Order: sequence, then C-alpha cells, then structure tokens
Amino acid sequence: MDKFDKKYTRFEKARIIGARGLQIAMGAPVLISTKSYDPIDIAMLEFEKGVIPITVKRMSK
Amino acid sequence: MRLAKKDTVKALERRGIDAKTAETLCNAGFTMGKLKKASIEDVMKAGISKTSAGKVMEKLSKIDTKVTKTTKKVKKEERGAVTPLLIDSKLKGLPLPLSIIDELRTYLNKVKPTEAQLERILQMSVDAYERARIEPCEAVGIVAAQSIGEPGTQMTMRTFHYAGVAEINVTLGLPRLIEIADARKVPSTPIMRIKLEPEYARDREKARALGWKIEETNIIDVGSIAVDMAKMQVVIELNEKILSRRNITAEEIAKKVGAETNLDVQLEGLKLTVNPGRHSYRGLLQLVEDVKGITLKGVKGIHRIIIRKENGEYVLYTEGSALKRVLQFEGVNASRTKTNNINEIAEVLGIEAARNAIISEAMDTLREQGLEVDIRHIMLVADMVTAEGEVKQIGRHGVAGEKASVLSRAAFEVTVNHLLDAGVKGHVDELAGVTENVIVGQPIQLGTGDVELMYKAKE
Amino acid sequence: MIVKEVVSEKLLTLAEAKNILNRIKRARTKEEELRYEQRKALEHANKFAKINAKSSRALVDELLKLEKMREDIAIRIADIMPKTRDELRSIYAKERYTLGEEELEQILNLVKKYS
Amino acid sequence: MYKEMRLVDTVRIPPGKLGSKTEDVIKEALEEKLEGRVDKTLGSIVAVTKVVGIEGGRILAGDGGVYYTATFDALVYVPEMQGITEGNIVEVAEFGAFVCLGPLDGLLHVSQIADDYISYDEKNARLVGKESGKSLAEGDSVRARIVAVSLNEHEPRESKIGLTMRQTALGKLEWLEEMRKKEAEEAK
Repeated sequence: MDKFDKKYTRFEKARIIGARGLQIAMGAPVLISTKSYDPIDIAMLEFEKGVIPITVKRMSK
Repeated sequence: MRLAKKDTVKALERRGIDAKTAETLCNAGFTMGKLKKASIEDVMKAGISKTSAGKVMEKLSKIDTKVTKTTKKVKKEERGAVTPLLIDSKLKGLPLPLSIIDELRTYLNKVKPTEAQLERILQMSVDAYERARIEPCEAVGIVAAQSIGEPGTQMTMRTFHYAGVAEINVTLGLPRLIEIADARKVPSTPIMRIKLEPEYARDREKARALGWKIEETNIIDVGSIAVDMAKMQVVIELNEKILSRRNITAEEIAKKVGAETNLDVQLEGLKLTVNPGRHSYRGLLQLVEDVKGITLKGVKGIHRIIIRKENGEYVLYTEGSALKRVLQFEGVNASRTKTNNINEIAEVLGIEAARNAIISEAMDTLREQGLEVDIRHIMLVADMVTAEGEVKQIGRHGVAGEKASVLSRAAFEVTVNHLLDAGVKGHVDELAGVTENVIVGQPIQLGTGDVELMYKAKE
Repeated sequence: MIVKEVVSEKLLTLAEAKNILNRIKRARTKEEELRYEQRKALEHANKFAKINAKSSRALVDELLKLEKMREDIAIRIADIMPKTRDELRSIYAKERYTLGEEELEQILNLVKKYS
Repeated sequence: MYKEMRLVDTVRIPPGKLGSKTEDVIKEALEEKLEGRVDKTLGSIVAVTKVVGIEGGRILAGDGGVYYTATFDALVYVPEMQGITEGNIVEVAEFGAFVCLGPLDGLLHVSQIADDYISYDEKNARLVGKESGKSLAEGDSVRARIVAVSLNEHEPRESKIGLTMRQTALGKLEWLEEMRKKEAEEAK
C-alpha cells in the first residue's frame, strides 16, 4: 500500500480500488493470480502490485 | 599561464568566492588547477585568513569531486559547515510556503548544520509539511462548520467579566461568536484596549490625563441640571472637584453649550444658566435633553475608561469604541491598540486587518471557554466572510445568500421566494456546488466525487 | 442526432460502396457474418453497380469539369449510366435549369466512353 | 446515394471486454450501437468501416464500463428526395410493390407504377397492367424516383420511402430496354 502512498490521495485510492472492484465484479479479466473471490480484495491486491490500468486525471494547476 | 588571470578570478567568483580573495589568490600565481591541489597552508601563504582559506578549499572540493582535499583539522563549527549561500540554494526549490522557508533560513543560519544534517532537516520538514497538508478534494467546508459549531454547543456563558478587567463586562461565549459570524455593524459590548506611547505608558498621571481627554464627558458627568420654571431657564450647577479632576473649566463648558445650542448662556461662578427665549414648557424640556446630549470633551462613544497596569505599562480599557478618532490622540500607540468592533477595523485598517481580527476574536472567544479549535477552520470562515473586500454576514443576506446556485440558496432558506424569483428571471443553475448535486442526485464534486479516472488499457 | 459530431462527409458512387461492402464482408467472415441491412445492401450493390469503382470515380471527375454539373448529379449519372436523352433529362428533371441538346450529347458520349 | 462520413461518438465498453485490444473492442461497440440504425440528419448507417482516433477511457462513478470517444469512418445510405434510383422488387402486395434500394426498401404504390389500370394477380403474385399487359413480379429490376421520405429513428424497419414510376424514363428496366430498341429502329 505504501508504494503508492505519496502518489494518490486517499480519495483517489478509494475511487481506483472501488472502480476496479466494480469492473472485476462485472466480469473484467483479473490481472493477478489469487485465490480470493471478493472483487474488493482482488482490486486491493492489484493496487498493491500496481497493475491496475486506471490512472487519475488531475486538473492541471 | 593557461588560464589568464582574469578568467581565474571569474571562475573563482562563480564558485562563490568573493572577488577580493580571488584577486589575491591569482596574484599569488594560483591557477584553478594549482588551487585545487594546494592545501590550506599553501593558500594561507598567499596571505589569506585561515577561515576564508578553509571556505575556498571547501567550495572547490565540494563542486569538483575529482580533487583529493588535503585539509588540516579545522575548528569544530568549520567542519563542513554550510554557507548561507548553500542554504539558500537548497531552500529555493522546496515545495514549502515562504513563511516556513524564512523560518527555516533563520534557524539554519543560526545552527549551521553540516551538509548531511541540512539535507535531512529539509527533507523532514518537507515530509512534515506534506503530512499536515489537507489533501485536495477534502470537504473542508463542512468540516470547518462542524468544528466551529460543535464547540458552540458546549458554550454556556452569556456575559462575563472581561479577562482580568473586573469592571468591564463584555459578551463572550456563543453570543459573541454569533456576533462575529453575523458581522454586526456594532458589537453588543464594544471595547477598546489602548496601548500608550512609552512616556505615557510609564507615567500614571499622563495616562489618566489622556484617559480623561478621550472619555466622552457630558453635562451630567460634571454637574446636575435643573429647570427653573419661573425664569424659564435651565440651570446647571457644576461640581468643582469633578471639573478639576477632568481638568475642564467652567468657561469651556459655557462656550461649548453656547455653541451647541446657540442660545445666550450666563456663567456666574459655578452656575450656568441657559435661557431659551422660547416660552413653551415643551421647548424647555427639549432643551434639557439636548444639553444632556452635548459632548463637552473627549470622543463620542467612549463611555468609561479604566486604567490598568499590565506588566510594567499603563493600558487604557474603554467601554465603547471609536477607533478612527482614538488613534489620532497624541500618546496613543496606534500599532498596538485593539478594538473588538471588527467593522471599524475593516474601515480604518483595511480588510486584511479585519480578517485577522475575526480570526483572533473567534479564537480568543473559544479559547476563553477552554475550547480548542484548529485555527484553519476559523481562517476558512474568515476568508469566506472577507473574500470580496468587505465584511459580509454568513447567513442568507451574506455569504450563503450570494451563492450563484439557485437550488442551494432555495434549499437554504426562503425556498419559495428563491424558486419563484428564479423562475420569473429564468435563472440557470450550473450544478457546480454540493447542495445542487445532492438535490438532483448526482455525485458531488467533493472527496471521491471529485476524482476523474482514466482507464489505460495495457495490451 | 445519434452521433456526437460529423467531421466530414464524401459522396460515393454505387460502385465504390460495393467495394467497401465487399471489403467489410471479407473482413467480417472471421468473427460473425454481415448484418441484415449490410447483406441486403451488398446484394443490391452487386446487382446494380454497372462499372467498377475506379472508372466510376474517373467518370464523376470528368463530369464535374462541365458547367451546370454538381457532384451529386455526377454521382447519380455514374450510378444510372443513362443511354438516352430522356433518361438524362429525368435526372435533371427537378433542377432549376435545363440542358441544351449538345450538353446532353456531351454527357451521353462521356457515359458511353466509360460503359 | 451512399456517403462515407467521418463521425465522432462516445461508446461504452462493458467490463467483460476490457481484456482485448481497445481499438477492436471500440469498433465492435460502435458497430453494435450504430449499424442498422437510421438518423434523420445522417441517413441509414450501413457500416462502421474504420476507427481513426480514440480519446481516453473515462470511468464514471457507479459504472464499471469504460467510455471512449472515437472518431471513425462509416458508410451511410441517404435516400434523397426526387433522387432516381434502381432496385429490384422484393415483395408484391395488393396495394403495390416493395423495391429494395440498398439498406432500405421503398414502396411503389399501385397507382404509381404506370399510366394504366393495374390489378393484383393473386395466383402468381403479380401486378398486371390492364391495357398494356405489362407485369411486375418479385425479382424484377426497376428504375424509380423517390417522392416521399419519412425515416423512423426508433424503428428503422418502419422507415417509409415512397417511389413513383409514372414519369418519362422510369419503370421496369425491361420496358426501358424495349423503348430504346423501338427508338433505335425508328431512327434508322
């Protein structure tokens, strides 16, 4: 989790994991090998490994 | 010589060595190459003091890593101590606000850490700052509102003796907080704390005299007033002692009353008679009232003045506030005189001063009740209230009422009027704020709602 | 409009449309075959396209050189390949202007050249 | 009249399809969304030919799908008023004949076939001219003019196109051929 701590605010983390979890729940291919079935857990694992293909579009200052 | 003398000097200066030292070095025949290999002693032979020699070596060695530095053991604080110039260059790039950078600069120059220490200090301060910073999209508004509102529920005091000054009582606690928020023109209990210039501050007599000069003096303060029905006159008996204490003479009073009422006034010793010339009783009574209202001396609005000695200097506390005029009195230290009438501060000292006043007043009120609220919440409110240049109320006539969105104003108060008015005028609501989005059921632009995600497929 | 924006558009002759439809048919046999409208359009195009795409475009370009000619009329002429003056006149029926004998002849000769 | 149009539209890629290549998935989604549909201003969208540009995959709150804005080329058929077209008869009915014009069909009302009294021959599903004896059956090729267009966006099959052949140089292609041959003999 800390690998990305500096990069994302907690809101961004929540949205990324949430959106990814929803995608997994709706049938998106899972990007890591894991035994767990819970979309949220899978999404969190993917986040830790940094493989989630979702980035944040920030308003340029 | 490979490098002409001039270039050596320029090169040395670029390395941060002052011109004089560079000159003497070159005259002694040092070129850049020789200098780098030379030791402190050689450099000193050229007639340069030990410390600046140390600096020269340190500058050259640090920037040109190839060279092996041969230095003697140098005094403790010299060991790799960073120069102010180095500190500045390091400080410039930091993502920190100016105030913190200034603070850091003075601290670092005083402490003179080694380079490694400098690096760590700066790193730690940046980390601490990053941790303290609120993340973007945080719902600061609602948090500030709760943080101020909740302590409000624990406030009980209505009025209380002003901190320390027994006689003056001033509204404190929740009513005072509301007063600040409502930006009332005049606070319910306006007071001023007038700090004095040095020669007044130490001399009790001068302070008292200044006090009497400032305090508003009316007729009833200096004597009694009565109506002489027979002669259709108003008779005022002046009290000798009070006159002297407030150092005001009967003649002055007579002249003042005469000027104000422009009727003929006779003065016999301490008796002052005013005959109106009109004959109606009502006119007479009216005259009495007018006379009572005349301000003989001092500033209108300043009713009572209390002198207190606070850590070695006399300070005047007043009931009533008239910042503009009081500041003009000779002997008043304008920069340290305070009033709790925020509106006056805005008029006299400008909106930024008013903003700071709001913050300090609110903080004092809360602290006085033993409640601790983070100053940033109050600052947010102060900013909102003073954002457009004048102190605006918070409620529906002020900040909340001026929001662009019709829906949120309607949801706040007087719903029907707003909606009707908007309908008539054909207002458009951009749905930019929080309330509107809640009403229409869309995600709000706060916290996770303000995050825009982009999916980048990894083939 | 069911799409967000129209960037540009280009008129096609029936022959060109036939090419595109055949290209799509070849590309799509892998996953799934054509949609109902596409199959219909393809059959129709195969049946009624009289010349190949390249020459139909050449004819249109040449027609456009004449005055009293518009791109949509040129395309229609390339699609219909009229042989008699009546057929050509019917194409111009709804136009504001009418064509002289020689103009008709000129167009018919061009059409003959490409048929 | 066929057109090649460069259009821009937004499509939603369902989460299930996120694994495969973005461009293909988007083309598929565009096909799914647009092909076969009819639009008043564009006409009948026959096919999406090529995806030219893709702009970032937005993700909305509460929806797992990914939204792309794509620029693409499409083949569109536009039935133009007063336009002359050729087509073959796909169905014959008592009130007239249906002519295939490409992706859409047009109706050739019985009164618009020829200057003759046309009756419906039930047995062999033909329309026959009383005096001229000309007949019109399924599969015949005709040349007609479009006189009415009413596109129905919600139900493309319900779009109605009115045709007529009661003008010079229009009619069954066979008839036109005969006319040409007769004129050629007279000219000799």
